[in-house]
Amino acid sequence: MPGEQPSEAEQNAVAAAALTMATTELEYRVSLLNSMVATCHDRCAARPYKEGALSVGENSCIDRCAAKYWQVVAIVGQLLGAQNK
Amino acid sequence: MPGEQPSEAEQNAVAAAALTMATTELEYRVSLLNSMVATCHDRCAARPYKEGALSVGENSCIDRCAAKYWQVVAIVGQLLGAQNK
Amino acid sequence: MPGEQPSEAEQNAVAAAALTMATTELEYRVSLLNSMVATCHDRCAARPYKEGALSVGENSCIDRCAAKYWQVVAIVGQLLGAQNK
Amino acid sequence: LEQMQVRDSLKMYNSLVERCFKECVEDMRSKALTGKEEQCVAKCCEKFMHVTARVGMRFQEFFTQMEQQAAQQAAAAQGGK
Amino acid sequence: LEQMQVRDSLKMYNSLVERCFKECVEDMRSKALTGKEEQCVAKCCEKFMHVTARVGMRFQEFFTQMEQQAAQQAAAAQGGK
Amino acid sequence: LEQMQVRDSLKMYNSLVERCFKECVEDMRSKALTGKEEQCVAKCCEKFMHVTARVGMRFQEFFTQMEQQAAQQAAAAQGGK
Repeated sequence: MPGEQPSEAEQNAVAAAALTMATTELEYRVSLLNSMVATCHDRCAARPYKEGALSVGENSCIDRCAAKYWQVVAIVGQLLGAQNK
Repeated sequence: MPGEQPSEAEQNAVAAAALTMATTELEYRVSLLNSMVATCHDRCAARPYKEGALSVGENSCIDRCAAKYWQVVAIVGQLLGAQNK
Repeated sequence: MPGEQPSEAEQNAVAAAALTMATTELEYRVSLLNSMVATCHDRCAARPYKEGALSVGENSCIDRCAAKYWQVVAIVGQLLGAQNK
Repeated sequence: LEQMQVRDSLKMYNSLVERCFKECVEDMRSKALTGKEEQCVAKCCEKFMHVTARVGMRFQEFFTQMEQQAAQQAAAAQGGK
Repeated sequence: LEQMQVRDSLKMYNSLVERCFKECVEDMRSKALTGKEEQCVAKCCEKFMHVTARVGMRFQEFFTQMEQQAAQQAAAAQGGK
Repeated sequence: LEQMQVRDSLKMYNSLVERCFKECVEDMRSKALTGKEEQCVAKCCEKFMHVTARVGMRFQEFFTQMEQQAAQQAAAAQGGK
């Protein structure tokens, strides 16, 4: 019925579901970030390691690597989404 | 004593333990399936990728890969089991 | 106030926090052990596998591998710690 | 349990992205995927989904068979009593 | 949630140790790291932290942008009513 | 906690299967493991268990030593007061 207040139990259930979703979303982002870091380190860090700092070339390699990584995320996401429908 | 009913608390504990076991079993199967998929993709998917569909050769490669994977599961399981006794 | 007893709720909270910390520490050790085992197996187990037992050479390779692994743990820990301050 | 499924599919999503990036993206001299890289990623992803479906089918068969055998053995043990 | 952060950073610590060991430790004929190995590990670790910072920056930008776009689209949809 | 142990050993089981498959299974032209592959898998698995035992021993020693040092330092700090 419109205007009616949800019970406290309902509110708690909604809050718990929201927290669970937020946690899963966060875990997903952390794991995505970790794969990006590992992949772009593999691709862009010059070996043998001469210094700890990043050179200009390494920095722009990382920027391009990240940009391409997002594009792959988008393509794969589209294809997986298409299949699920 | 035979014929006696277990208390509600006991029933709940048994149900919780069964759920935990079922969850662990499921996690195990999911992770086993994931390794099989990744391994058989590595072995059987022809590179460079010419098309998204599987060829006849790729399909039978996957079937054999899966069959051999189960055999490795069995051998390793037997040896790990033997050691635990 | 000194000499005052903490309430039961406080004691429970402390116990729960300690258990959480101990679990995290244990998980960390298990995962560290697993990486050490995998890495030292990669480095030291002679291929092709001729027998299941370890040879004298393999055993001392594993001991050195473990010793070096600890040193890497220490260096990385120091650098990560320095950065966090 | 549903939560576990969501988590598993996100994990699979991430690992598929990582795999197809590694297999398909070759040069880091441009900010945008080349046409060739883009096509490779799409095929890599499709192929992987087909492999997943096929392995999943064999997987299902195997567990079904194992459970049937276990049931038969249980029945045989009961009959032998 | 805080617990999750501790766990993630320990996981990252472990994977960094594994990576730098694999990339830097070459021979197993001595019990102590050589000077060269030690330097390599230190640089590997520093470099990785710099890569993490840079990728993290791009990552943050990307999600901020995505959320802004979503907000604009929501506003446009509201305006179109 | 016991639950965690079961999970860890299943994870280790899975990773051992994957490792020995990758190291030992070479050709995909037959449905059954060849004798050579089978022997390789058995030795791979045994060897891995021995490596696990040996590394585990060194691991234990290391942590025991670290805890003793920590205890001594704590005692020394107390004594210095």
